[in-house]
Amino acid sequence: MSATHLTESAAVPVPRPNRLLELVRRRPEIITLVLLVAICVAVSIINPAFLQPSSLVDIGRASVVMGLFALGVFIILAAGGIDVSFTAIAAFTMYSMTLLVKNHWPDAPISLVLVAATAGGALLGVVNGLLVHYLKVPSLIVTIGTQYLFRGILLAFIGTVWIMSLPPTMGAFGRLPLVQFDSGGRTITLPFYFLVLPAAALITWWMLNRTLMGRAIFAVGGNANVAERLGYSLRTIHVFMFAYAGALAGLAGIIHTAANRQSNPFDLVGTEINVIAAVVLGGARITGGTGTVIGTLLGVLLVVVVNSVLVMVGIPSTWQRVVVGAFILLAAAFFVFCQKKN
Amino acid sequence: MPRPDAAAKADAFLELRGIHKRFGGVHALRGVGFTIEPGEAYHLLGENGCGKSTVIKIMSGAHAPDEGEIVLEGKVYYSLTAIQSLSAGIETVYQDLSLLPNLTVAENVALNEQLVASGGRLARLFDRARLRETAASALATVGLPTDRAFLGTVVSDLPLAQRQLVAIARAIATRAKMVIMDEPTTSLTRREVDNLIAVVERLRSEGVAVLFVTHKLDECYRIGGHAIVFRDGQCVEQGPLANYTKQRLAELMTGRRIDAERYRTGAPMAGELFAASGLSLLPNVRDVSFSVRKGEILGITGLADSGRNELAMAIAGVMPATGGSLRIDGKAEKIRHPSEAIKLGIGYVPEDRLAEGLFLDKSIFENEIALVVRDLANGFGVVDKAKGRALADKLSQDMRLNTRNLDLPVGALSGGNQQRVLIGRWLSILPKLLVLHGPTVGVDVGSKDTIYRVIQQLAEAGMGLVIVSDDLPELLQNCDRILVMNNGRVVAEYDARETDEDQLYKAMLVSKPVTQPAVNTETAR
Amino acid sequence: MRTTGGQLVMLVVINVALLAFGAAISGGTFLSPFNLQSMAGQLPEIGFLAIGVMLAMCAGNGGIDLSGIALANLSGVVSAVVVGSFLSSADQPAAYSLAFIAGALVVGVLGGTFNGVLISRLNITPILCTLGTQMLFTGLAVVASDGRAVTVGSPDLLSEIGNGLFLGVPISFVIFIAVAAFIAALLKFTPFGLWLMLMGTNPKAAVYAGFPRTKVLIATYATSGLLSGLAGVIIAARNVNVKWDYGTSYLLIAILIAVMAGVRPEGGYGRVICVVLAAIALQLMSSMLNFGGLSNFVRDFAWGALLLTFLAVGRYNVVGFLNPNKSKKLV
Amino acid sequence: MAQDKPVIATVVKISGIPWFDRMETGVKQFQKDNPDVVATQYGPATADAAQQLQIVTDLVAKGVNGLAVVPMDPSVLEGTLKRAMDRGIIVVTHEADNQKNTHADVEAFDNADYGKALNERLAQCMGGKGKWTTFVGSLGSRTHMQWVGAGEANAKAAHPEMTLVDPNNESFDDANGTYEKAKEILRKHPDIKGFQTSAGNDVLGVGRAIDEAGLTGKVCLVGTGLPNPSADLLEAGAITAIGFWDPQKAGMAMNAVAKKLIAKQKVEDGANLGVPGYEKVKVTKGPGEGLLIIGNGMVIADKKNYKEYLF
Ligand SMILES: Nc1ncnc2c1ncn2[C@@H]1O[C@H](COP(=O)(O)OP(=O)(O)OP(=O)(O)O)[C@@H](O)[C@H]1O
Ligand SMILES: Nc1ncnc2c1ncn2[C@@H]1O[C@H](COP(=O)(O)OP(=O)(O)OP(=O)(O)O)[C@@H](O)[C@H]1O
Ligand SMILES: [Mg+2]
Ligand SMILES: [Mg+2]
Repeated sequence: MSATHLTESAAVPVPRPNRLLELVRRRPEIITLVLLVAICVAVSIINPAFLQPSSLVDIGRASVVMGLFALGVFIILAAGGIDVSFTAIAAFTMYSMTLLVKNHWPDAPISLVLVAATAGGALLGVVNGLLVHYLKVPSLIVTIGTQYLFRGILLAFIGTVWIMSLPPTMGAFGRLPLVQFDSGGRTITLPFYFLVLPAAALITWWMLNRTLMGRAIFAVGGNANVAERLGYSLRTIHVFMFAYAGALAGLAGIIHTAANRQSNPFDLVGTEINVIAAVVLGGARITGGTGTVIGTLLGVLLVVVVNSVLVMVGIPSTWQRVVVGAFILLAAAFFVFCQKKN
Repeated sequence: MPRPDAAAKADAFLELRGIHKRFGGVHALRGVGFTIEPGEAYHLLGENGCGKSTVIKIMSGAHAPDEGEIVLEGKVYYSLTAIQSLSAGIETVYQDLSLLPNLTVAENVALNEQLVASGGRLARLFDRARLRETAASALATVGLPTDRAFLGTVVSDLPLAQRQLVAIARAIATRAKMVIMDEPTTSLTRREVDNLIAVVERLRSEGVAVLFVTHKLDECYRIGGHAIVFRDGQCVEQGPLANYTKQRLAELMTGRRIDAERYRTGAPMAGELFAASGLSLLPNVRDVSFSVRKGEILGITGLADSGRNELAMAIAGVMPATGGSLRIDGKAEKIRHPSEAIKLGIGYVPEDRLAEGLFLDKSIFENEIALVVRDLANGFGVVDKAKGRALADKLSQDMRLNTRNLDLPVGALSGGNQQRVLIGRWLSILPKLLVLHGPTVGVDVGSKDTIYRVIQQLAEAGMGLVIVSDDLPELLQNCDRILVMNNGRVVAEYDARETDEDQLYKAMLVSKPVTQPAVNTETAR
Repeated sequence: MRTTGGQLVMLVVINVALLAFGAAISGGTFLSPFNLQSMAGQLPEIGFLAIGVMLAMCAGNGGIDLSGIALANLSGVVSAVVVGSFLSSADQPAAYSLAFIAGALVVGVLGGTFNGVLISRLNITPILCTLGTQMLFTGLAVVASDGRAVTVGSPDLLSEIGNGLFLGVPISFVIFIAVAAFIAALLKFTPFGLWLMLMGTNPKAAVYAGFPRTKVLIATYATSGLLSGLAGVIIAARNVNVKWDYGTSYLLIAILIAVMAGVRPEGGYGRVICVVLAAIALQLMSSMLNFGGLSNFVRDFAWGALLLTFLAVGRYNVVGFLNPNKSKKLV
Repeated sequence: MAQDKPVIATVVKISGIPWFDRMETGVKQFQKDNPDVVATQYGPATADAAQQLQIVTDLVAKGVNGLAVVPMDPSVLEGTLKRAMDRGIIVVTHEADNQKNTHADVEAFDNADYGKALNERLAQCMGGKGKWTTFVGSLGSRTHMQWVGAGEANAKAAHPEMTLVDPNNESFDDANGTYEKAKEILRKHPDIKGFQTSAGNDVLGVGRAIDEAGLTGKVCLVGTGLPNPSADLLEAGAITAIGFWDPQKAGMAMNAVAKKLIAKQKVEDGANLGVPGYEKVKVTKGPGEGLLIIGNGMVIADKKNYKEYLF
């Protein structure tokens, strides 16, 4: 319905001074990438031993679980919330799932186990979603509550005994190699479960950018009241996004178990803040409504790399915390610096 | 829960019957009813807080009425959901614009069209090509650019005027049957308003009903159509606009006489109070020089992108000047931050009272004393609340707030009363110079009257005032001199007694080369 | 938004209920003076940290302080190492105690100020900033103490603070209440308090109104740091030793207490008395479970359940009738 | 709990994990053998000294007769244990030979000997030469530091050709973290020959890394661990040998000592606590007023003999 519009308007699009800075301002994950590259270069200079395929493989493997968590956290952040219960969800599903399989169906097909774990996580996520929606309080508060709740239920009523010998199918899944090669008399293995991360990332990206739900999530992140006024069903969105995050957490949990060849109900809980930090380092605002999947992955890689090069660089363990802490501060400051340039 | 109803008028698009709405204690709507016919224009008029926004929110499904019926195309509903209302073709431009700051222009304009098409179900792919088309055509209609760059701009990066146009574009992006606009022109320039009025014309010619809410009566007359006058949540008058004079409407709204003559009573006193020479805030303000005397009221106008906003912010220290010099009481001073401006006795009432002025969740009391908490503190650094309350009480009386309850959250006040609280806050420190940026945006005739009278009293008392506004009548009624800005420079200066709207308007439009738009100040992460 | 008035009432009710229940299951010994004293003695360290978290939250735009316990440990460790290097807690108890306390508080304030500067001047997101400083502080404590526990010993003054009673009330608890009252007054009656709470609701408006944003933020986090320092002193006084890895579980518990007290994570609202009561409630609950010989995992479960029921009750304003002013959802 | 039987509360570092579940079986066993006392086990939900402190404090307030504590961090408990002793509660500790405020600290063995023994076993596997490194649960864990310290000293003295690289890596007793760190060390030092680990899960993490890298047999791994969890890796040969003591016996020993002391009996050098491995304990004066009771409960097991101790 574009008809002849009369006087040309005074309003014109906003031109920005500097193209590069503008780009950085709009896609902060570029900063993350820069940091990542910088670190890798620095480390390889300090210790060329870092330049090996095995480094890449190890970093890749190490970032699977955190990456899955981060994707979930990112969805919630995008919608303007915060979730700290996902580690509890992961521990809950992975342990009770393993227990279930071990006791009742030791040779259940792994695909089924994965699906079941994902579903279980989603279920706990739905609890989060409903609580957040009906209690009308910030999700941070609710999920602190559910974290204690889930973990409490798990340890108090389901069990605390570590499962050291997994059901065979799960153990096999953990060992199943995707790529395997020898270097210096050592076999380097990129496990099959690594594929889960890129897959999940792709699906998440598609969901956020190609479906109404995805846009709705960002809309809620922009301003929940307005979104509701415009006809978005907050209930659907809340339930969906927490279910999605929960599903990812459940999946991450089972993979964590399979990879470790043991199911430890005490695992994971306590790492949530680091995951959130990774997502924020990936360019998502803690205040919600912004961020990208790529940025999230980069943020995770950044954290994993920093944590895994400490020995490489030869930092004595007494000093490692200081270094990591200082790095987080520097990275954050660098971020703000680049953003401020505008 | 629709049910067939014989009584419903066949040709009416929408009819409200005996609608009641209560918010806790407040009885916002007391049995209002009116009929909306296709292709007609309606003007919902009334003072702040009389129920206009509420009745709108009921039609658009944001609120459910407590009593009454909504007859929509012959079907009777007791309440509507947002999706029902939207799918029925009711589009709304909300007073707060209701934009999603983190999404792009295209998404803000056209995403809802796809949401409504899917009946509110979210498990759908969304069609980006269609998104761009819809958005582009709607933007073109309201006179905004349609290039990819603009479509992809994040709304929070846009100046207020463009945001308002984007909100309007969203309303007309779909094949609407009725478009509701709650104070859509508050931050639009004259030219954008002209454009909007043309849009309204075309909508009507396409059989779309238009419901207008505004406090600028002259706009109503330029559009024409029917008047629906509210007072205290009741519909006190309906009929063709032509049957009423401005005077009469003002009376109907307020229930009292208001004669909008020239308010300016006193005259400037001797002695320069404030002077700016060669003031610049690149790229928006270039080499501006002017001065204000004690008791003088200086008006500054211009198009939204003329730099008038930035000039005001530079004086207030919100956006520190990049060049030039300021003199206050003859002393050269620098202003790099609002606190410095305040120390120098310069007050600033921002344009966007909700985002920049008020602490909405906090009480009137706290909002009123915000500037003087330090002065209220005694030797032990303890704030003397009794003294503070006395002050706040006096201020709210001076500003004639419609409530005596100082503990009410300011968010619960109408725009008019909110603005009074904000101005009152500045009176608590009686600045030498008070810069009022759009002092009566979204404020009804009654409140305007009050605010203008206060302004004059302040001038009498020797305060210098600068009114930055695009409401020309307002400037003509209140100022001694009026500066017109264009493309960052002062292009003309008039004695308010000797000029008129057309002269000012021409000066605003003189040959406009490439324009530098207002860059809005977002505090990132 | 739940009204803080209702919150207060609820917390009081909860505490009374817990005391009654505890008395019931323990046949009275739960209310024995000694147990009450021992619970009161356990409270302060976490209480101080929770108040710190509340202050940070009140500051708005994502304000939070994750570095509390880390800073508490750092102040204890550094002060013990430094002071210990020139004073002996055995030979000059008074001097040592005073020097140690002063040292701990100074370190606390410095650490908090560091947070404040990073957040206000560099505009680093609080959650990132305090996460970074949390690791930094912990790391520094490790470096300073080479990972070992540092002995403070029990010089008179300190051990008085740790174990002494005043009119039957543990001195540490008296100090806690006094400090809490002081902070409460600070928030309610001083310009700082008003600025903080207003700024929390609308930072932009605060700038336009010429508030000293940077000063207020720094002061806020510095105060939070001071509280960490105090926590450090109490820990040292009660445990005779300080160590960098003490109380790792306190991080989330402190936040739990704050949100349970109705502090708004979006900023602008929070009452010290509610935080104190929430802390007491959690203390009562966990002590009760230990009395009943129940597994500590049940405690986690109970805390979560308590918080959620709390929110539910607040949401469907059950205690609404108890307090006149109706809660309003402001747009 | 209105009974006159003496109540002995055992407080462990953290409840639920295999090690202390095993200890609980000991406490239960002791209860069975000694109906004239009430023996129960408590433990915090998270591995945090502060949480354990709270439990001990509450138990003191509750008023038990004896406390048998395995301190998460001895130093943190000093204050509270002192208060307990002032209240006339008998305090017995374990894995805390530096605990001042205790009536008796029961150790399964001398920590220095243990560290030395582990290192000897490692050296034997490494043929006394090559690069090796050490893991500790946390720099804050004193016993772990003692073990690796003793090991380091032993290597220096007895095996000059063994070179220690990047020592004292922190594992936080988390198998996964240990695994990542081990991987990294293998990358940085492709020629590394041995690992000596301390925390219960370290052998699992390092073992997995060795196993996956196909270095089984090429790289030696000796460390504290439990037979059951380690079984697979022991069989695979990724773990050379594990050292441990039986927490069950330790639990029983602690309670036995507590019971004796509550009954005002003395524990002399060479005394028999009636618990395997503690039949002829070495009793010396501890760092504080209390006793230091050392048994001979050290076990170093490998592929051949670990099945004798399945738990
Ligand atoms: N969300 C709400 N909660 C409580 N009261 C409300 C709410 N919204 C509106 N009201 C009450 O309804 C009355 C009418 O409000 P409304 O917003 O319709 O006024 P209005 O006609 O839009 O005023 P204005 O001309 O300033 O827009 C007000 O006096 C107010 O007290
Ligand atoms: N959350 C709320 N609680 C109580 N009253 C409210 C609330 N929101 C709005 N109101 C009432 O609605 C009325 C109008 O509010 P609104 O936000 O529509 O401003 P307004 O009336 O449109 O003012 P203006 O026309 O000057 O912009 C006010 O009188 C106010 O009392
Ligand atoms: Mg309105
Ligand atoms: Mg209005």
